[in-house]
Amino acid sequence: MPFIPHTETEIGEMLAAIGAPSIDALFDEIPAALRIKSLAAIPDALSEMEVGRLMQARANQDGRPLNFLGAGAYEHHIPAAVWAIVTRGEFYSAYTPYQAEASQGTLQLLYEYQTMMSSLTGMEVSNASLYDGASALAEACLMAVRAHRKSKSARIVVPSTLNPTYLSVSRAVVEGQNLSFTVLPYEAGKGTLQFSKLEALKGEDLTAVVIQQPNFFGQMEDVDAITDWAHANNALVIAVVNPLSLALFKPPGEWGSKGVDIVVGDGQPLGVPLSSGGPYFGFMTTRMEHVRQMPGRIIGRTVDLDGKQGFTLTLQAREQHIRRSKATSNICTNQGLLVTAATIHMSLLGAAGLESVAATSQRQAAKLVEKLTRIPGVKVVFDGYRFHEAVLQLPVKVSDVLDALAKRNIVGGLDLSKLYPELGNALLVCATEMRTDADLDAYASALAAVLERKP
Amino acid sequence: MPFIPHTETEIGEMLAAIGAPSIDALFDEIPAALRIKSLAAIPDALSEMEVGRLMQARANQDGRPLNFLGAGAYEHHIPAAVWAIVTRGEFYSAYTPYQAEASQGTLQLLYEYQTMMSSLTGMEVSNASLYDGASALAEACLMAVRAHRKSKSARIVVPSTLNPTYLSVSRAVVEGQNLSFTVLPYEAGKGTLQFSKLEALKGEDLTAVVIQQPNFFGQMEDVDAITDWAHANNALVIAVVNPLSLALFKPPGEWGSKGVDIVVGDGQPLGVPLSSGGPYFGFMTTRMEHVRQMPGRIIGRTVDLDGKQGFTLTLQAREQHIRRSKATSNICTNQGLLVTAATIHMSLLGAAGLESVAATSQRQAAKLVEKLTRIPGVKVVFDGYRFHEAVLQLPVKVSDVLDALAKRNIVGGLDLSKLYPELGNALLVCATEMRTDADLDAYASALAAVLERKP
Amino acid sequence: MSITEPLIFKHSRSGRSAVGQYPQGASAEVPEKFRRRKRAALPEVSELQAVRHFTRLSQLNFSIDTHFYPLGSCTMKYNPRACNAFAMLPEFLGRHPLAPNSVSQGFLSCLYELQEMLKEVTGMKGVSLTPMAGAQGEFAGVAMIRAYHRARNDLERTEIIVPDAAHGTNPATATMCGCTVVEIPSLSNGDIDIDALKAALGPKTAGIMLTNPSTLGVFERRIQEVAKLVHDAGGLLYYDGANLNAILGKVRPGDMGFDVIHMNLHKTFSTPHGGGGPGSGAVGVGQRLLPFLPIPTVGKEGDNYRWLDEKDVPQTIGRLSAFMGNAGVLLRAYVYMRMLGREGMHRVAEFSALNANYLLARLKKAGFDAAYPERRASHEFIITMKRQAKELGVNAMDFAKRLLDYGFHAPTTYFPLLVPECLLIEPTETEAKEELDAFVDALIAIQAEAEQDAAKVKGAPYTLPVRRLDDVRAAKQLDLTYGMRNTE
Amino acid sequence: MSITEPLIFKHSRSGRSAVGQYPQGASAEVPEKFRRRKRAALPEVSELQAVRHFTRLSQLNFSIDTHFYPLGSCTMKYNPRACNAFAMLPEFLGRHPLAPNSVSQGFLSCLYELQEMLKEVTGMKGVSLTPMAGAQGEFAGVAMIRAYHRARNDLERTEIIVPDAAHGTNPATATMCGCTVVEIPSLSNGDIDIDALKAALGPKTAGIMLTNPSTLGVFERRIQEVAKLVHDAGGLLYYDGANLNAILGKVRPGDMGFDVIHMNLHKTFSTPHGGGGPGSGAVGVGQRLLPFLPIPTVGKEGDNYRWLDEKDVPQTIGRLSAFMGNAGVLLRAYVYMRMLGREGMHRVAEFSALNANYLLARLKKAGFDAAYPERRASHEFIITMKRQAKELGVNAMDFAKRLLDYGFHAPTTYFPLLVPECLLIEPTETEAKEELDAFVDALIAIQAEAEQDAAKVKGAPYTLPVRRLDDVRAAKQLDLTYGMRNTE
Ligand SMILES: Cc1ncc(COP(=O)(O)O)c(C=O)c1O
Ligand SMILES: Cc1ncc(COP(=O)(O)O)c(C=O)c1O
Repeated sequence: MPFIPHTETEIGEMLAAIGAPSIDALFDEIPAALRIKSLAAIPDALSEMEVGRLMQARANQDGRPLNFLGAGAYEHHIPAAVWAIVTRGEFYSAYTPYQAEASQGTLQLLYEYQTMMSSLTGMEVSNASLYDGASALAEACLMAVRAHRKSKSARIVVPSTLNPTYLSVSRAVVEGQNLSFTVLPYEAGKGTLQFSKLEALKGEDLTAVVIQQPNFFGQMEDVDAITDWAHANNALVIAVVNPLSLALFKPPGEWGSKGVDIVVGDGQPLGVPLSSGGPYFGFMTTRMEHVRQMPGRIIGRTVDLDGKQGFTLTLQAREQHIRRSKATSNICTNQGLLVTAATIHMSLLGAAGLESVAATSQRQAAKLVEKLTRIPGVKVVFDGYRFHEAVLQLPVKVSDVLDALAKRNIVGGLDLSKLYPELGNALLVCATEMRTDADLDAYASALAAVLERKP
Repeated sequence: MPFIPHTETEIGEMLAAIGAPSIDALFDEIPAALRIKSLAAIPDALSEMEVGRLMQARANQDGRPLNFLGAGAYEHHIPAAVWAIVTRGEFYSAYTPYQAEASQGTLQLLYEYQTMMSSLTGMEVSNASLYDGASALAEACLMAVRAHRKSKSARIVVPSTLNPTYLSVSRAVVEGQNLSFTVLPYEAGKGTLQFSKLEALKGEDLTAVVIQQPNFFGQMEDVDAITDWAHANNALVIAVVNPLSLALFKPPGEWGSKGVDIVVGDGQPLGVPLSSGGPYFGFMTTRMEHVRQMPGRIIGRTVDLDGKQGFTLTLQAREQHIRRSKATSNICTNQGLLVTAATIHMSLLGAAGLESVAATSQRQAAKLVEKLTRIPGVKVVFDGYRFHEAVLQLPVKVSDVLDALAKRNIVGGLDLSKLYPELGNALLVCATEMRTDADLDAYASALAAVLERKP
Repeated sequence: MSITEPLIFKHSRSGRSAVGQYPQGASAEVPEKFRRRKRAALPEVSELQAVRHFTRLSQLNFSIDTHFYPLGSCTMKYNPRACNAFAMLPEFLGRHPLAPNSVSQGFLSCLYELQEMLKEVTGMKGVSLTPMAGAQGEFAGVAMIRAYHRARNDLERTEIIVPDAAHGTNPATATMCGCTVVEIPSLSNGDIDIDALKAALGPKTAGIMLTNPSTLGVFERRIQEVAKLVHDAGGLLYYDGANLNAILGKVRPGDMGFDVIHMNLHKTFSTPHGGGGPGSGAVGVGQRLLPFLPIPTVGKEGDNYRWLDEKDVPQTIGRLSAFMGNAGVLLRAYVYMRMLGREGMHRVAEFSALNANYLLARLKKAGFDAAYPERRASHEFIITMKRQAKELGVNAMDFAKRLLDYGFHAPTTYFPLLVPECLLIEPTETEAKEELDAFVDALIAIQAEAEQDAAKVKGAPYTLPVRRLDDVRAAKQLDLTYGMRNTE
Repeated sequence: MSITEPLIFKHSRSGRSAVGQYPQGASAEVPEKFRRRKRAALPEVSELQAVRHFTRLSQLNFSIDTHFYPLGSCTMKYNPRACNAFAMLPEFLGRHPLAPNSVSQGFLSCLYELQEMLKEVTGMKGVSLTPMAGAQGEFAGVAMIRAYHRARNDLERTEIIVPDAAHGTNPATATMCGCTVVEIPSLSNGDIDIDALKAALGPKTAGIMLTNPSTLGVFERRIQEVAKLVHDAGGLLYYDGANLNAILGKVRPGDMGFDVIHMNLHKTFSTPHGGGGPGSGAVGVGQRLLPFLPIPTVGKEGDNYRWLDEKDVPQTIGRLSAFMGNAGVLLRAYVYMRMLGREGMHRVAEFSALNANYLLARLKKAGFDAAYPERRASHEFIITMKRQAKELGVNAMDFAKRLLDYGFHAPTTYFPLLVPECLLIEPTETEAKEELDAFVDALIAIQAEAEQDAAKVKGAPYTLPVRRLDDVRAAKQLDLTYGMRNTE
């Protein structure tokens, strides 16, 4: 029996000890009428060899196309050491560190992670992860409402340059709790928040203003001005950031004159493979004053009976298993293993390494834009400083182009025509340090061919 | 500096402590004229990302053809757990267990391995590995000469059905030591040792007789008769076996009336991937009476100062680091990590699992032979009981066929025409449990097409 | 062996770095206003130092791969290595979540079949795999219940009934969904107090959240009656699938009358828990809630798989993650289910129940107090140390900590809250009898120690990297990042 | 933490098995005469039990990934994880060794380039990668020397000169090649005794085997003179490349006058040692020995790579392995060399020398006795505990064992044989200064312990899975397999 160690003899001995005539008898409290007859739709067991063959066949169907898609998930080099360590049984197969003394490895690592994330974002404290960037934003909105007692509106201002899925997820998650979102448009030609629309909200009760930097188009927002405006207007500021970009860019803790209040984002660029969308991890950092409103687990350093340093889950009174219906969130299981990856990844790259990766990504993306816009009919949509993504305008329907590129084994980017119809045939492209010049050329010539309808 | 942790400050401090003006000064005992000027032929450093891309490109060149080659290296399913554990740093990056107290993991594992190999081969003791099957046979020949004091001839009888490379390697290794090999032909149509040729040696001083079971053609030798004959004629018997096959077949320790004297072989079928030929591992087991003549490391169980059980290298007086020019062999580094894989592999499969793998391999090979011999012009060369390989005769030159099959992404087997010219267009094919019926059909139709000179 | 390891920051030296890991010579011209002024205080270490540090840290953990881990409600069973290996095939790892369907058919087919298999084992009509953990699955479930009532214009239904034995995520979820929580007690035999349930039901009832078997380790025998009562009152039934391991292949939540269920794939379907996550809280629904399933799900048309989104499920409660939940966890669960196959599903409940009931029988015989001595254990059960706490001053936590010294992870302590001094013990089906026997022996030995030398047990653990930690200090003198306090 | 683990056989129960790992229902009809009667006594365990057992066993080891491991002559430096990852790409793992060249160009190109790079760093004219460890490389080298003399019909040359400091494999290899060993002493400054060398040289001299720097940790300064003497006498020079790390990128054996060299790729080129192996003992040769290189090697014609065999190298000493040596180890070395690149090669010797000389300087300052105090350390050096053994009764082994308690692997003990009570210490270039400092602190602390309480040091280790083991009993009461003795 796969994964079942029991021998016939042992089964007999165990039933005897229980005093039950059969294994089936152990289920005699279940009403007989309810008992399953068969699970006809479940296929027969496969051996590991067979399932391996099956999975490889499935994987081969998808292949390994050359990727120019970002839009919230980015392909970066991950040192081989990272996942070699992450998948060690002691990390991989442990539960949440409830028994601190038997979990010092995970706990110390999480404390180190909290330190790194706080420093990277320029904030004071970090939790030990949330599910992903999108749901972390939802949690940040709820947290802002709790933290900003003076604001009664539960009204959150978001720019339309925020990743649209992050807004969808936030709406879905806060649905039951009477928060409202006010979406502000972007400046045509610039692709950044139309500041005048923000100004127009002056005097209204706003709980928080969300800023994504770099924004969904890859453009850089005037984060200082927005942060200061929000604080001047008694709103908290929630920053949504790509943690890798913070190696180059001013951390949210330094935006404006006093820094933002809550920082969230997706930690995926820090050592987590694209892996079809997950598992990634959401991060959240904040000021010390808000720590008790923060959702998710937090690790603290303390001492043991002998005065020796050790690490443990702390501030658990915020959490569902203690506070139940009054908890800051219902989150329990988080994304610990991905945080393990990120912590090792950040340790291996260091600040210098992250900076270099970010700078190279930006350089390759700029080259990509340059190469693609040499093709007749392909234009850059927005001016201004960009990180490693850009919006391009194509002369024809984007989805057709992407399909044609996919046939050439290229994942060409994200079709923006449904999310931002006003942009017409707009395509969001991305390049990271993983895309060589040859890759960029391959894309450019494929795109040129597709646009000329060459076979 | 990749892999170098030194900071500029530290370099300065360290040189100061040494009292050297520069790192270069540390090499001042080397005659100046000898110092390297440049290593022009070494390319610039690549980052891990770059070398990863390079290696993947090289790997892609080779692809993953469907394999029907055996001839001493066999493709079997290896449980995912095996290499996940083998590559744990504690196994992967440890040295030989010289400090027993700090190496109990490796030592206990090796003791377990010795137990398993002894039982599998039906012998009393095992060493902790030699390089590979071929060189293990060479060591076995040398060992036989040492162990068989009464024989003065240093003459080893080998059947021509022994893997020809094993014989080449043995010749190369024993070259300096005046051993001689007498090669006996096989029975035409049967592919097993021509017993009469052995009988003809009666009365001569033979040090040992080598028997490979199953032999290089995949056929089964009459091992009982050969063993008894050898013992009756005062020769030792060295068995060369595929360890997996021993799950089905009588172990060498039970061949004839008293079993063989030394067993060697390649452990590759026990959890080691084909990996282009290595690293594999050679194993050797023997009778207790010969243990002091055995080359290679041996682990023993003992007790510590508190009387607690522990494991340590033992009988080191046989080895080069103690006995120097009088050692049983010069072997030092062996194939420990592969033994680690094999030990985990054998533990996961157990005797029942190995038996099932062997039986399935045999079944698939039989099916393969059946399917291929349905093709006009393709015939089985030898009668008799076979394990999972077979010699086929083709109507045309084998190397041309193999080239054509390779273009169809099939590695079709081994061309025997150079090794055994008398067999004509002979091909050695193999199938294991990894080859599905669909795989066999794919081979059959490819071969049929190739023989019909279809494109 | 190595029993402590300094913080990674202690290994850091300015200028040290694993330079092979990043492109050399790149720099970006960042406009002054966006430029970071001071580098983040990440460690500066060599590759060896990082590898050694984190390898050593890992060794400080207990885990399934190293220890028996009978943590009740957590289903710490063997996480097959094959699941990891096949979920991490380079093609899957390299696939961008928004890649076109044409280069995603392999991945999508796995998800589709996983949906189908989960429907079959739960008796549900539709499944969405997107929730990223149990709690998010609960959220999805309760949000669907609310959406259902709202769609029927039944706007008053905002109360969620929750038994006192429920996991904390249940009430917390209800609150997150904007509901109010009505708690009902359990009877002394572990079943729900039906009278209390009846009293709680009414026109405001949106639904009830149940775990069955409950976290008390017993099966709710009157589940059909409960279902009828709730349905008759206009409410829906939510099944917290954390305990699905207990009944897999034996009885299906759909057949018990539940309208919605979440499954902790990281429990019943054996994806690893990763020291805290990731998990997956896939949800299944009956007919009534089908229109509200969170998106995306995977549909099949002919031989073609594609994402289903708001266009296909216009009444959906929406998206819960930026992409498709914890995709890699889903692949692991898929591989696991394919390896178990039909017969294997049945065996999960059978052998987890056999192990739990055996362990309970042996512990009862050894003199320990079962919380529900008259009941069958499900896949887990509770013993209470109330007597030991009172008579010897040795409480459940002391037993738990001392177990660590004996080489066993502790059971869940002090949950569920209603049983005093409780240990919730879940051996799972993948543990061998001799492991259970050794665990019983350890508890017996600790009992003897407690009787002879209570202080010894109360001082445990002794053999771990640290002795018992000061949680109060941790919460009072917050030290949450290196550098926050002047401590070294 | 887990400090012992029973034998796997203790977890075994008749009928237990990880059935998911093999095909079900297969059986073979084996003729009676070939049939196995009784199954082998392999363990019968579940997958979890196997995983847990071997994971726990692994934790009982010291290793580079967990500990500083200054084992002299063994070059225990960081084994980059990338080397493992890229050598284990599925295409390489799945490649059959005898696959046609047309589906092997990727693999062959790596080996070809590795040959070229090794030629460059050693100053040799040809390289064969086939030897599977240092000792087999030595065998290949001496066999080539013999073949060379024989080819010239110079049949008397059967003596191999070996300094007393040589590694045991050197004389053992000479014997294996049918040569006789002539040992010559070292001077008290660590250099070879040139007079003794002169006396040993003669018409029977086949060659000399040298390690330079020698295993005494010092560079043979008169190497040019030695080379001239040996060559003039008609012998050839063999370079034991175990210590190549000390000179990589600084001086080349070919330029020193050596005719043949083996390289321990598992040392200088950082492939992992795997708890005993595999290694690789690639050999390089100068012009004279080119015709004798062991096969196969890889040749390049145009853009095409192919195996070279006896047809290409008719005078070859032959094959040493069934296929192509330890191919996977070669790929690891290739990756490593590509990551180091040209500059990185130079750094290897520079920083291994810096670390060794720093450690030596600090230990001398702390009062320890260097074996060759006037000499530069190479990448390693010797301290002798002769004084401590005499004065305190605490010997080199006691220091070594006590170091384990301090969390450091011990240096090599009692080798080379000519230095009494020696510790041969090789820190390697990948260790950080603070690690070296901590090691010095530990030795100082142990020295203090030895002075105060010799018995304490002699009783070490205390904190490892076992205390000091009884080697004598191990050799006398042989217990080599479970079941051999009546012990449990
Ligand atoms: C009974 C019960 N319900 C819900 C949950 C929540 O699941 P998760 O931790 O995946 O969010 C758990 C897990 O701890 C549980 O045990
Ligand atoms: C100086 C020296 N020569 C030769 C060898 C033998 O190398 P191997 O162990 O790879 O056979 C070693 C390794 O132990 C060594 O240190």
